[in-house]
Amino acid sequence: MNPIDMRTPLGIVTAMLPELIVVATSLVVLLLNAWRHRTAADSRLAGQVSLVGLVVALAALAALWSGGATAAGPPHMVALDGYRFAALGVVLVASIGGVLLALDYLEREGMLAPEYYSLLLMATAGMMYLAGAEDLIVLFLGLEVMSVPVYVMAAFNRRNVLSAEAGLKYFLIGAFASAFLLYGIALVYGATGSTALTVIGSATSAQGLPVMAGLGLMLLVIGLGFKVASVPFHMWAPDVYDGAPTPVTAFMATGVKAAGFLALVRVLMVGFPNTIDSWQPALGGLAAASMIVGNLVALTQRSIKRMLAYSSVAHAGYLLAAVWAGSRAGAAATLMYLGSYVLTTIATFGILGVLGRGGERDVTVDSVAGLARRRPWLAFALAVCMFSLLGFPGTFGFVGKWAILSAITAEHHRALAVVLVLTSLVSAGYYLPIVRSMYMKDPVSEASHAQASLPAAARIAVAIGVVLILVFGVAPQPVVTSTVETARAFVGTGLDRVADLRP
Amino acid sequence: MLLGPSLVLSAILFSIGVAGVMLRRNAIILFMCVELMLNAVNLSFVALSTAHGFTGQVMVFFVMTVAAAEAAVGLAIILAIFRHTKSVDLKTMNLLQG
Amino acid sequence: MNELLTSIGYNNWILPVLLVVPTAGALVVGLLKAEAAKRVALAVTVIELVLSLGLWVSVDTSSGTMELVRAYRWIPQWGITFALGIDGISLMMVLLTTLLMPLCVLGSFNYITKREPGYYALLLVLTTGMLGVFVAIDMFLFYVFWEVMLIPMYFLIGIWGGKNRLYASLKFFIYTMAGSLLMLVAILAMVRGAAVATGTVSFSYFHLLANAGAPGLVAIAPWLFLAFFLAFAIKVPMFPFHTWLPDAHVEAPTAGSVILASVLLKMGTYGFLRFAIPFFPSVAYSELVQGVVVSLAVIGIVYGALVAMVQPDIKKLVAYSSVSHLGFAMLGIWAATVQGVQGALMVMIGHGFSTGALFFLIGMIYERRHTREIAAFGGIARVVPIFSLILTVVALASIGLPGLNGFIGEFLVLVGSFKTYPIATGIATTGVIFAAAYLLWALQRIIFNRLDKPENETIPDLTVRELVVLAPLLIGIVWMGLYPKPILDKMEPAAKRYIEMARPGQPVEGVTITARAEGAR
Amino acid sequence: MNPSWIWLTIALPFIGFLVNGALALAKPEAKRVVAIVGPGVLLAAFAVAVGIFAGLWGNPPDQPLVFPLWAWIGAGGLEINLALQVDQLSLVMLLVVTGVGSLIHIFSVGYMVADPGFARFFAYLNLFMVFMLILILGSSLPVLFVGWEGVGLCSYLLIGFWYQEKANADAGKKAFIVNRIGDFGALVAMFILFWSLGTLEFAEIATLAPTTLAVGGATVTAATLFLFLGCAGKSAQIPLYVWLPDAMAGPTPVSALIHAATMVTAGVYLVARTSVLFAMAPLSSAVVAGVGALTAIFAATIGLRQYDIKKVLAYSTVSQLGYMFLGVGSAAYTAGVFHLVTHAFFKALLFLGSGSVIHAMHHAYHATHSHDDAQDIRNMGGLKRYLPTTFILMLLATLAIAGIPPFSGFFSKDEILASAFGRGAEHPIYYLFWALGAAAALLTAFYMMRMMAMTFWGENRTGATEREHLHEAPMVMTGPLIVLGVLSVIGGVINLPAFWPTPPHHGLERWLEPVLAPAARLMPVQIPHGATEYALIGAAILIAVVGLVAGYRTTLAKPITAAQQAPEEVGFAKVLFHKYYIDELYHSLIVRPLVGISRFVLWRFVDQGVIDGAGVNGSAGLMKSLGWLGTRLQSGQLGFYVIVFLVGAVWLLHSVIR
Amino acid sequence: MTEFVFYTLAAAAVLSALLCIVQKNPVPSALWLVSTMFALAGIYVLLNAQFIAAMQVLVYAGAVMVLFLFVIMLLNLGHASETDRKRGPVVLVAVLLAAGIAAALFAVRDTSVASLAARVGAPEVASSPLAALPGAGRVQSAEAFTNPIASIARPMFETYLVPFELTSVLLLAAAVGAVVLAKRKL
Repeated sequence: MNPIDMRTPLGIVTAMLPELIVVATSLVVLLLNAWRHRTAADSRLAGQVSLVGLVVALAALAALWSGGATAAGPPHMVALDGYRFAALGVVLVASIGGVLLALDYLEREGMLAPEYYSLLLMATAGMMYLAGAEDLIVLFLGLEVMSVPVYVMAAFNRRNVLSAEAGLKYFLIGAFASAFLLYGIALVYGATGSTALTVIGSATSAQGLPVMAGLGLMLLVIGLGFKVASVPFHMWAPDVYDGAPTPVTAFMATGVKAAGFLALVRVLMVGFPNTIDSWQPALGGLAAASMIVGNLVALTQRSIKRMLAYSSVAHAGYLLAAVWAGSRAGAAATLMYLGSYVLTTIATFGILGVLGRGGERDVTVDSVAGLARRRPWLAFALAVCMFSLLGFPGTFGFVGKWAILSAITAEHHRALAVVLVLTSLVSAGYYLPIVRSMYMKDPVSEASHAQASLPAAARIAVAIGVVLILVFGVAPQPVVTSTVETARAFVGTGLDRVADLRP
Repeated sequence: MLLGPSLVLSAILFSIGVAGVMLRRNAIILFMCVELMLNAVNLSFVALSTAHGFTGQVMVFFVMTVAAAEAAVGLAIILAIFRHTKSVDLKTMNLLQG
Repeated sequence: MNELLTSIGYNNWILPVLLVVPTAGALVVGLLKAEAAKRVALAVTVIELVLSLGLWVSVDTSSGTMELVRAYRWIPQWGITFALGIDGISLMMVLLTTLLMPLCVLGSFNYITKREPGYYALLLVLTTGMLGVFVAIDMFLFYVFWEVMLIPMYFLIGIWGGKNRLYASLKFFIYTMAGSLLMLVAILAMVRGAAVATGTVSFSYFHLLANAGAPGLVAIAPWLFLAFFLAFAIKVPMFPFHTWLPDAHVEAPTAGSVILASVLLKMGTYGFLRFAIPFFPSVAYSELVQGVVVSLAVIGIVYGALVAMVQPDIKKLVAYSSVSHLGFAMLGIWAATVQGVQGALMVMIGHGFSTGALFFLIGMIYERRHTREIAAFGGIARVVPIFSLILTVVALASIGLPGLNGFIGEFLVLVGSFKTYPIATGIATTGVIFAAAYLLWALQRIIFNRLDKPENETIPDLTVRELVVLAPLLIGIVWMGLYPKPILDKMEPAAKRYIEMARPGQPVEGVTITARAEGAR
Repeated sequence: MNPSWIWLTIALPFIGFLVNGALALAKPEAKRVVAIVGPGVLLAAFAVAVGIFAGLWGNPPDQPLVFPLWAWIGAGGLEINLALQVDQLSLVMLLVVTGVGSLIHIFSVGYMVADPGFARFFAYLNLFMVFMLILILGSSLPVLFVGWEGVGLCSYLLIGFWYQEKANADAGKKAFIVNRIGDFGALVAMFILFWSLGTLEFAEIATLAPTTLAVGGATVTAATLFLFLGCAGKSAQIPLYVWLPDAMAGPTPVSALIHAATMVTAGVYLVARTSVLFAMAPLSSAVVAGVGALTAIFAATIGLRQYDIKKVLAYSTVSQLGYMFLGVGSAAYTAGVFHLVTHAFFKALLFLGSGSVIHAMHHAYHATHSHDDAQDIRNMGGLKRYLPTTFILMLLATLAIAGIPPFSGFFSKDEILASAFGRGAEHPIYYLFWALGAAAALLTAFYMMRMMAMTFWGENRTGATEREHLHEAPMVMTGPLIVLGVLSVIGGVINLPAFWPTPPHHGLERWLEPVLAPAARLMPVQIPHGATEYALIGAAILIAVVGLVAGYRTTLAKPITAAQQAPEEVGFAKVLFHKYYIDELYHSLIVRPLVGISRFVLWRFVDQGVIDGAGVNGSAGLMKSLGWLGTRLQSGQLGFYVIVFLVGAVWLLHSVIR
Repeated sequence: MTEFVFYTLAAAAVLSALLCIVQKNPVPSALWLVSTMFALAGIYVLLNAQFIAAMQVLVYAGAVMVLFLFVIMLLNLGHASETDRKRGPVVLVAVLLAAGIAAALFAVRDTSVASLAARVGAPEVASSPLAALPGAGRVQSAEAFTNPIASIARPMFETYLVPFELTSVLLLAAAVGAVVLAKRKL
């Protein structure tokens, strides 16, 4: 594939083909809504169309990526590199998962509004722009295009006050955080004279970090830190994850978080590559705090959904630690961990969705007792997910965690690695009881889990997720290769802390 | 020459907005405080564009769009919750906790 | 024999095959019905045993280095290979494992009455994990096996365990993981340090061994050692990291206890021998660490024995006795004399046999009486003479009666350590007294005294199947007591090599007749 | 016979053990086979021993003959072969052990025939012989240690033979554990020797030690003291003697074989075996002699007030073992071994005799279903009428143990006392040891006679109906008694002193000379000569006679009441009756605190409380509490969330300003 | 003169903002916010952003705030709520934190056009190939001062075309979302 000149319309269209496909699909679904919006079949159709759109987008992405699309000249507005493609891949996978989980869920819970898929697709588009943004303006707009539909989706279950409360909380504090992000953009723009990340990077590399840029950077970190639910900007997450419909929670925990992290990596690596000392302490602190708070509080939760919410805070901590490393290895680890995290989380929420007929909030550690006796495969899948989230060898989660740990230990600040492993240990204290409950306890009653059976779509999502978790856990070469290669091309050589291997 | 003072004013207004978000419980007023914060940031953009050209002003334009979009969705959400609780008081919105 | 093995290329495929066979078997077993699962699992473990026996002849351990080294491509970007190798020490550990597994399967036939396919499948997976730990020479691979092993054990305890199994399994899991996670960080830091020094990122054991003294690593060596130490000390378990053991032992099903005691604990000492000490000899043999480790080992010996003495539950008693026995192994390892190290290895193997047999016996009596309270028995020698005889022999082996296996290890350890740590060895030697105290007391309360409980009067004696389970262990116990030389000879080069790594510059040959000042007169 | 056949002496009893053991498990009622195999293998072993002895009689080797069986342990410089050593000392022991052992095996056939565990008994007994022979023949300390521990094991099994009685099982366990305390010493001694000499072979020790180690140096002193701790455990010396009296819980032949004739003398044997080392360590030798003398007198005093016939003999054994240590501690190794041999004869006889008595008493009580104690001498009296053979033989043994010439005990005991006195010239403390020994001799004569008098003389107190059932034991039991009786009388012939009118003089001494010469060069035996010698002999005889007469007179002076009506002991007698309360003392000072500390301090407090409670569960609890705190902060109030958000924001922003 | 106007407007903005956040009743609160916006519009004019000033008045004060008021009225919230404002220590914490934010942001108070221009115009940046990027250089043509609308429109439809199109998605999403949530019956 020839280098793409991003200043020509064709170039832009080519470069943004996946995004445009997703947007177009959302419009198709919207049109579909115009005359079909009443029955379950309509909703299902909308979902299926969305799925097709996302898969097509994925195909387009694959074409771009395998063609090795590069920008002729500096990239414009959105990046055109492997890292963006990888990011889009993660986001699209998360979205496909979100659709698959929603297909039956909406029907079951009577949320028969095909607009859901439309919103989901628009949010996906937003995520794609956010994750691939090469310019802070695109970043901000991508963030908003992502957030606004997700606010709505969180409140989507109109019959449920909790859903509404979740939506409101998320919206208010989200808008609040957006203001911080925006302020950050303003200050960075002020300090460097540009909103293009490459220019910012070149400016900060040349002149260091004036206080204005420093403040701007921190405000950006705050804004993105909010999106990825990092402590102390995480307080909304448990409530919102808890209250939102489960497929939305899955979508938030995977897509939103992934997009946030990918944007964060890009901002830091491209925009502030040579002033790593200015942001490492902050990220380190956020990472440690997230790991500690997330894991400790998760320990006390009985509701699995809420526990997963806190655990997602903890995972944000792990990911922040990878970003903290500020190296190629760190960037690769972020991708890899996001991959494992997205797969695992989708599968987990998929299972949770079927366990929680009549309210996922009520699915507790005790209520899954004896699942292994009644639904062995479901229990196996959930167990695999738990071990993957725990980061246990043999699962993709371990490979991701390993990548993070090796990225951190390559730096000289190994305390963060110790915090990571110790908090991982704490996490065993809440992941394992679920496995324990499923396998080592007897079902509460004869009728337990009678309803727990995965509908076709969710089954696909869960099955693919679990299989990939195991396959990549044992044979992670493809993922390692692609992430390492991607990160190598992405991160400037001057920054790379693995290759230069200074003592 | 007004750049510095404008930035200071922006910071002040932003902080007032922040304080408002912390102090108020009425969801609508809280949202208005967020709007105030966005306005404060806009001031920064405009002020900085005196140094860097029109990019800042373009940004303000986008922010206004975003604010409008957020307002639409936000007020819709407030409407939605009002249907359930007949209130926009955040103090009562603590069903989700723990 | 060797020619035959060579002709089929045995050395080329045996190690990976040993790892693959059980897991493949597990996949099959997991899908079968209960009865078939038992048989297939037994067949798989027997095949595994037969396959592994060839190692005895085909592995030339005389050089003391790793043999049969094969590295398969795995994750090249991270410098990770699927590298396997074996030396005299790991050879013994592998054989111990493969020998025990068929016995564990056979010994579980009656004990396990629910969800059998899963049980046997997990046992097989566990086999892979354990063997993997002993033959992995890539630190990543080692770590993976080290951790993976936890899962089957976790389920074995948690599903088929006793009353308090949930607590015990979680405790076992988290305790072990606590140590190993820190080790993980240490491994990564080492890889990084070695990479800085050489420009090569590799998790190869040899690479790390060669570069453990890299400038970047020397400064943090104490911390790295501490991390390794914790991981292994918990597994051993050394006082005061031992409290998971009594719980896990007591709650685990028989085979679980056997495997825990016979193989899993050995991984800790193996880790010290293979990794912790050779990587950081100067830390391991600093005054402070020597003092601490030797003290802990000696405390473990005496403390384990004393606490074992007052246990009301037989399994707990044996669990604490393991703390005591493994204390000997630690002492011997740190002594770094040929006798001490060889003794430690013999303790490891011997303990595997005698404690394994003890747990089998306890399991057998538990199947009959459904209690492990010592107080529930008494005088049963009259009812179950064969059981009592075997129990006595095994207990005596555990006590360290000369002529049985326990003595060889303890004696060598103590002889070997006496030179390095005379006072500590002196105290450790009192362990022989306490061992007699707790085991004989227990023996008396179980098989001797008056047969005053009516429910004990009708216990059937051991069946043929149970005798088949015990026979190999008994033969081993006696054989190793009377003729341990072949085993010692197989291990000696590796032991010497270990000493060279642990105490560079010190003459390996332990005996130097010290014509002391007084003798010169 | 070629000495290389020596392994046969071990293999034969081992075959017996296998056969009898198999029968015990499979077919315990096949007593006839057992009765043949059990003693048969021993007699065969004895025959082999005699054959080897005869083969070497003419040309005794000046170096020990070592026959390696197989390489046992090899680690670094520590190469231990499982090898058997034939030399003069081990041959003497071999003959005594297989000889006396055979007799006792034969006796046991009669004594145990009614017991359901007959086959098991012989299996144990054979196994004991295996280990005892390994102990004797082992060419190195570790091999000796195999036997050393093995005999302990068999002792344990045989003491607790009737394991259904808790007291018996307790006694067995006690024996094993106390022995283990001694073994601790033996082990440490081995470690010291290995690291100072580089070998544990007896032959090499004997040659290397004098050149490598300093005489009286710390190494050799420490090694020998630890070694002696082992000996004290096995041979029931202060402070580890407590197990031996309890060991009488086993069947009487066991008491005779293990706890009188063979195993308990292993300590003496070991000192003689390592005589070079002891000779190099005067302090250790003095300790050995001192402990021996103290034990002799101490046990003798307890023996004064015991009523259980076997307990009297047990304390007598402890006391006599003390003599032997007094001997070897005085460098009179020959004398020690000599007393070992003669003691084996007469003490085996005494025990077997007592077995015969108990057998008869037991029969009588059994016939009338009486529950009186068949071993209490207060229940006996006048038995010479019913058990004449036994009476005569036991009387001979009593005279022997009392030291009446020309019975065997006179010679051996006299030689020990003379050597102790002789060493007094060099180290005056030995005079004290001698005095203690002499006093013990007096007491020995006294309590032995007291026992005899209460058993055989005076009125019979067994009971009117029971009396009818008292009768002499069968030939299979009395036969061995007679043989032992002859040996007790003439046993002294093997080492007659110079003053004795007829040769052969110093037979044993000359026979053992090659083995003991290295020690003798370092620390020669000091025997007083001339007037002193005769005065000592006179005194010894006088003491014995006085003791015997006093024992007879005072015992029969007033009527004895049967055990059931017997009054409480008072005063010092009570203290003696309760063995100085030593067992109680050990129990309350060592056993109970140890168990208590283990249970309450170590297990409950340290293990469950501190490590598990505070450490493991405590940190888990702490985590949960912290998590709970986090849960409380998650109040659901958006305002608070914003505040937390801002705390973070303020922190981050201010972090870049400075 | 300019400065006087600026500071007057600034004072008005701050005062209005403060009143906005302390008003009990949402309606006056909203009106004070509108007042702030007007003051800011004035400042925009002073800062040569006349077009933005106009948009501020039209879009913000005119549309967005009206929407607010409309909802307030619709929900009949036009009265003071007892529990609306927090008291006591919370106020103190809130004020302190807001002051903390402000204090941090004040660090940029000494910024001037000259200092920024000096920094951004540093040779390394100028000579960098990236300087050729759209948005990199300062679009400071003569046209900028003569035709402010064009000078905004040009970058918006050239350089920032992608974000501009993105806003359309945003607005569409907001519309769909608002409909989904607010419609009484789907």
